[in-house]
Amino acid sequence: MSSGRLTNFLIPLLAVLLGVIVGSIVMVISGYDPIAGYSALLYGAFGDSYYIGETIRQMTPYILAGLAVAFAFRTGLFNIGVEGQLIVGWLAAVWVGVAFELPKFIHLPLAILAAAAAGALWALIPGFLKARFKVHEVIVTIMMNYIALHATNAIIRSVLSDKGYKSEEIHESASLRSEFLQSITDYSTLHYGIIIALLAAVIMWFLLEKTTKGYELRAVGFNQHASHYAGMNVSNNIVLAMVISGAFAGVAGAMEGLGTFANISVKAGFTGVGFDGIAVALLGGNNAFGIILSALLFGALKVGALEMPSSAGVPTELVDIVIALIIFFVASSYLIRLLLTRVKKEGK
Amino acid sequence: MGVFEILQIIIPSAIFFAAPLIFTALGGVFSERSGVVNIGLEGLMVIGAFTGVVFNLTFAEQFGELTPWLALLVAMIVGAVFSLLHAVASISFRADQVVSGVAINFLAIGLSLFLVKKMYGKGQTDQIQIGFDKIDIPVLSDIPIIGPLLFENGYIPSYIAIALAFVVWYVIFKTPFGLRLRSVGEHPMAADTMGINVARMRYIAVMLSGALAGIGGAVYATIISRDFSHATISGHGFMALAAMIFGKWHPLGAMGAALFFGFAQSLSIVGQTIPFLKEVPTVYLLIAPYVLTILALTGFIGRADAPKALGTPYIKGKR
Amino acid sequence: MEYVIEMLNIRKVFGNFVANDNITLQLKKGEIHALLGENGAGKSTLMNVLFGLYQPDGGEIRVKGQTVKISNPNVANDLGIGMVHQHFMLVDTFTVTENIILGSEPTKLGKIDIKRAEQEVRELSERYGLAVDPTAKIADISVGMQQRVEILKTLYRGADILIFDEPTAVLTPQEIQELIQIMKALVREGKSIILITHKLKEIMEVCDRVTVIRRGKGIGTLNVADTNPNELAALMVGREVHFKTEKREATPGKDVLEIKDLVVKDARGVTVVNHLDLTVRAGEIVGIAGVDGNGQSELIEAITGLIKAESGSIKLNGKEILNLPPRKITEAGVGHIPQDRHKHGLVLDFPIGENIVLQTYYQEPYSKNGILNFKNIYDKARQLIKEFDVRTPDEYTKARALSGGNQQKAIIGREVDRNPDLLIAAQPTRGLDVGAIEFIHKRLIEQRDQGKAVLLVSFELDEIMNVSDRIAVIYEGKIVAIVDPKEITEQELGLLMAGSKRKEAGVSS
Amino acid sequence: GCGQKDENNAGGNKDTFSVAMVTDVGGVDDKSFNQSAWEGLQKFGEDNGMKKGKGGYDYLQSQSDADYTTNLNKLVRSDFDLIYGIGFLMADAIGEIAEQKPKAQFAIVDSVVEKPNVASITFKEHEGSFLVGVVAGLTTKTNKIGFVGGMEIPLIEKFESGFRAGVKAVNPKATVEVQYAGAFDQADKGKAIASSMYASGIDVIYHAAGATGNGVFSEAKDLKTKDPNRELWVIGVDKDQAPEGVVKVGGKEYNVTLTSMVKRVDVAVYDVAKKTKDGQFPGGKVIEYGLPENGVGIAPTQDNIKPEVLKAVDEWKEKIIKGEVKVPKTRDEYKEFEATLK
Ligand SMILES: Nc1ncnc2c1ncn2[C@@H]1O[C@H](COP(=O)(O)OP(=O)(O)OP(=O)(O)O)[C@@H](O)[C@H]1O
Ligand SMILES: Nc1ncnc2c1ncn2[C@@H]1O[C@H](COP(=O)(O)OP(=O)(O)OP(=O)(O)O)[C@@H](O)[C@H]1O
Ligand SMILES: [Mg+2]
Ligand SMILES: [Mg+2]
Repeated sequence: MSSGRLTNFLIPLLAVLLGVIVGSIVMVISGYDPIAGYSALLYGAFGDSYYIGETIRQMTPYILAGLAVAFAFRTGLFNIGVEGQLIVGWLAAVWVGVAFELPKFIHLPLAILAAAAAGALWALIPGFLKARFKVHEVIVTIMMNYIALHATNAIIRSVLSDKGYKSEEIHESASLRSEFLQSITDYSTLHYGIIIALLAAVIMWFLLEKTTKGYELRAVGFNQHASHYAGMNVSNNIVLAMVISGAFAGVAGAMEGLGTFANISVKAGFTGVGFDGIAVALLGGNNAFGIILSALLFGALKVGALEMPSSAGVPTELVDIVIALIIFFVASSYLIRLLLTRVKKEGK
Repeated sequence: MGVFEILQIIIPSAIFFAAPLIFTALGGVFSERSGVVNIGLEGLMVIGAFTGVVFNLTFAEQFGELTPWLALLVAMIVGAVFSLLHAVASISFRADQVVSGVAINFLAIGLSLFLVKKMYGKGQTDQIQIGFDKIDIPVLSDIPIIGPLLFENGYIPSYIAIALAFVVWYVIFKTPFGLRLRSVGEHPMAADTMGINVARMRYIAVMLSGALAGIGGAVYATIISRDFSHATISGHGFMALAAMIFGKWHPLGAMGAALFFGFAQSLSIVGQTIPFLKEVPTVYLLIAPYVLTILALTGFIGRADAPKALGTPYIKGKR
Repeated sequence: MEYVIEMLNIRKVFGNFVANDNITLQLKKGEIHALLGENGAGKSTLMNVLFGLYQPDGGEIRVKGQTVKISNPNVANDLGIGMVHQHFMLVDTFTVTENIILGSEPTKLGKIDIKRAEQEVRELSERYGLAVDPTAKIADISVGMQQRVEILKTLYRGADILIFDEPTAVLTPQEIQELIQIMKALVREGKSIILITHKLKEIMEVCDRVTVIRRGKGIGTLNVADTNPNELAALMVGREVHFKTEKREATPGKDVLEIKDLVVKDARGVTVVNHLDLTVRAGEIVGIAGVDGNGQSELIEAITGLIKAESGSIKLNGKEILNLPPRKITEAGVGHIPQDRHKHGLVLDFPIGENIVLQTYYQEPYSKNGILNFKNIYDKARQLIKEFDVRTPDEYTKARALSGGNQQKAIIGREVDRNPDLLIAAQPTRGLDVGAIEFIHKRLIEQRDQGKAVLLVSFELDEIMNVSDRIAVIYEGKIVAIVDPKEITEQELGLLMAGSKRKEAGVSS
Repeated sequence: GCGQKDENNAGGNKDTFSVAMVTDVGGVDDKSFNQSAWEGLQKFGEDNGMKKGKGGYDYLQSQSDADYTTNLNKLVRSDFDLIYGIGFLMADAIGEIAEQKPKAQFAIVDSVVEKPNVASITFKEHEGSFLVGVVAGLTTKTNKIGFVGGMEIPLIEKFESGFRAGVKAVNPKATVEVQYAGAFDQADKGKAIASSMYASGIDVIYHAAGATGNGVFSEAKDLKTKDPNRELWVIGVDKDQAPEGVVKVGGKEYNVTLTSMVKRVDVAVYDVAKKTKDGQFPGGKVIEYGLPENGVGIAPTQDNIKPEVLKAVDEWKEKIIKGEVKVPKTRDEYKEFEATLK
């Protein structure tokens, strides 16, 4: 049992290590200095308080997107629609942030709830179609991403602005930003969203592992027939699982809308956060605590990467390669397990 | 504008939109029929587009008019080789196939942009000079009504894509290879007991998907974008995946779905010039293809029956 | 002595687990050789080694005197070895012919010559008396026909050594008789057969010799003529086994389950339960006897609310439960041991503990205010594991890792523990060894003795005859006869199940 | 001279002047304003003997919207004396950081940020577009002209309105079909729009759509290859896009690029950098680069334009510079402009 736990912990670690090693091989082959490259990366992610602030800021939506993907995974669904749900969540949060003027203790929660509701609504559609018509959620969520993108752009242009490309800035009372956090991180864009993200991780863990509803959701995810036999309402649970997943994604959007950007602008393409969320969830083993760690890693990689071109001449894309490799190695955990057992045997 | 004129505008562009999707979706059919989910089609298209453009830029001088064809060939090979990663991970190392596919997507875009920066010192390539030509197919284009709609102003790769769908259909449903491929996707252990090498079949299928998605990407880059950058392939692989599911894992269905996407896409663009559609706010036209797809899935075909063993690694002796 | 197959001192290890420990099995030409052993004794493993699916870690295999290395099923095929697997190896979406030719397809110009293949299948099926429809889809044909397809697969490849791994577990009595005839015919044609079965009666009926294994070790080989079921059972289990479970006379009480005029349609809209009436009283076991496909499954699913009935009435303790949601029915006091334990009975990826509270997780003491109480859940699991002899490392082990018999015990423990007024047991012993069967039968009778109503559905006539207090014969969706097991022979029962008009003798209502 | 001391430099007491820019996701080779800006900065660096990198001239590319502030901040922290944000998308980020770092000096291209330490650089795209509109109006044979926009935003509306005004001014019979692709990076959409436009008889298309415009070129070249005698044209944008239009048919070389509306971001970037270096940082000001400043105009490659058309262009250019013609920059202004023609 405990050696199994150890293995479960070692696998992502080794995967990261292998990813980093192969990444340096790529750098050496293409004539870059891997030590300079990774030093720049590390400096750019943790070098001083400013960078740490940026890393945590980047990590915030990653946690929530990761939770969204993981929640669906754990309940037998594959939510590729996190990206779209995030975008509508962002829109809803900004909308509420712009449209009302309320005391902060009402306005901010309201804006976040609006984002959660929007994300949930966006996920409700694929959930409902799957439960009611057995339509494949993967393809519906892919389609919903595009619909979210275009519809949001249209709303920004026609409702949130006068044919402009961005909304107004949200009112201070809906903002997650904090002068205090900015001051201790030398004006990074760090905001209070990280607290919400951590809270969400706790909620996900508690909901899934400790409650009867979570039990039902997991049961339906594993075996719909047995769940039906046991008296659970399979359709409702599928919809609910999707809705909760979407709500996490929507809140991820609120982090951008109320924290990082304080507005929303017309998007030419996807933010990528939703897709990165898949990687975050996987590396985190679809487990709330693991997701926090893997979000930290990916946040650091993304933010740190920006330092690589100027300091070491290495293209930022190297980080995408490293991330891809890490996912590969995590996925191929069978390989790592084999290696580990071999090492263990030889150790004996 | 009369209906005929409108169709004459919409249909050819529907077909050229559809062609890369058809190639890629057919690749997806091979892979998924063998039981391996391939969400990495997007990344494989990226690799195909990258290879196609780089080859074209590098060898246009030497090969002249032949260049784009050779570029497709090379993209096909590179796509197949690249897909080996997915094969190794998901077949030999029992990786979660969705995860491995996601990794393919990340790796493809990361690696190709990295290489572009390395090779050209900038984030996108130059424009290729030699592409495919628009042609009117002799004889067929002279058929009244249908001729001008379907056989004028087309690109040869588009017609190849459509013909290929029939070839793939034949291979999958009429040949021993196809029967074995499908058996491996439905019930790998049964196939194993019949002496079929499950892993080998799946490797072949995944590499075929890499090859076809490679062609799909290269066709897209050669005909449409003519260069390669981060935005060249943006979601086309996912659309191809959707087309394959929409088409119920059937080659002809996948082709039909891809053509439908092409048509919807083309309508959403050309629609802005069609008198009665002109009044409709653009956003409705932009989201139309996606909404239509969802409606179609819900309404006409309901549940799509995936190959039974789809997504599960085959481990000998496990039940 | 001429052996066509000799497996000498075969050893097969999975990880640290020795599944086959120096087992020897020798098959004579033209014999039917039984391989007998408890669940998990290593029978399938041994046969998979012979068929090339597993590589042995030790020992030697000789085919017709030649030492061979069977590295994959193709080699086995070439050596004339064919196997009918315990779990059917058929592709549902393919036709009969496609399944048979898979892997060695006749072609014409690279295209499968399907016409010729169908013709060949037809000829083969006529020659051996294995009736199949070559163009039918597997999904659409009966289990019996699927089995014939499995046999044809081996014959198509020219096998003369056939391995049958528990072929009768899924067959109706009629189909079993047909299969026995087929095996006899095959042997007459010069084929040799290894038969795995838990049913000692079948061994006595068709086999020439029997090899017994226990916990991976060979116990010995006997001539069937020189032994008897009791001896075989004792050899296999390592202790005495009682076939006929001891039970007192039933003392039935009030009506617990009353079904009136029930009509149920299946997914295709065909009426499969047709104005059925049935009553089960407290303190009795009513066995439903019938050939598979006569509406048993739908009857049970309608009672338990898994499918909707068209019309009629189902009362439990006088209260109408027709078409209530499954949870309401469960709460009303119905326990259900489902026919398909993997599909309905368990969430295979949940630990045993969580499976134990599948229907009760939302009630106290397993949860309070929507929060699960894991201590109580796992305490209960530990208790049931002990009480029902579920062999598992611990209560945190995933259900998937248990053998079928132990999975079944866990389900029975769960259902019995909920203390339902009506316990429905559908095929509760399918595929289990005699030891496990004995255990389960005891438990059912115990429930009866505690005053519970028990409804048993089984295709095993033995089981129906042994366990039931009354037998209801179902035919084409109707109960056509209610008989007393003490007053009817298996033959008579078989006739009733086949739809013949109920006869004078031994029939009571 | 190089390495000269400059006491007026507000960036600090360093002895060298350094300047850097942040691109949007397009990167410094987007064949558009990012590239142009970088060319301007490089030229400035070379002219002043600066080195690429910290303490000299440099750029950072953003991979997503979230990177703008991070990248800008990175440059501030590296003590660059002047920091450009290239593109209107960067406006918010600049505004924010300018407030946080009142000592740093910024310049924003294509947008206006009202902060004392930000210089705003805008262009009169409508004026340049007017000139290519004149070219289109006088070149079309079918009297049908197309405009393909990237996204429907005020900036692109300037291109559209100026272009339509130019066409109308010289050819009242010509109609301009306007279509927006919804994105700056979707070549397939560009190609489809071009395909439908050319099929409907349009023979000149002006695109203001970034990489989406690649699709327009691709379609034009394919049609040209199929029928070299067909007269169809593309008008490029931002840079001289003549190289994009080259097509070889049967050994003969054609070019479908009629001309391009160039937007001299390089000129502006150079100019503001120079001013700043000389201690005249135009903080808080909006500098508009129009025809007189050579900030916008018609591309140097003019082989495909008939001489008489070129003459007309020159005349209109004069009129605009003199202020005789006021070029509309919104659709409403265009309507007024149209009314004055009648
Ligand atoms: N691939 C496998 N890996 C690990 N354990 C396995 C595997 N396959 C089977 N087992 C083990 O086999 C045991 C049961 O196997 P067995 O085939 O004897 O079950 P069974 O009683 O025949 O069940 P059923 O009747 O449902 O087939 C279990 O302990 C299970 O853990
Ligand atoms: N693939 C496997 N990996 C690990 N252990 C296995 C595997 N297959 C079988 N076993 C082990 O080998 C033992 C023998 O399994 P086998 O299936 O041969 O039993 P069996 O005699 O056929 O049982 P049954 O009568 O239930 O079919 C099982 O108890 C199981 O523990
Ligand atoms: Mg077995
Ligand atoms: Mg078994």
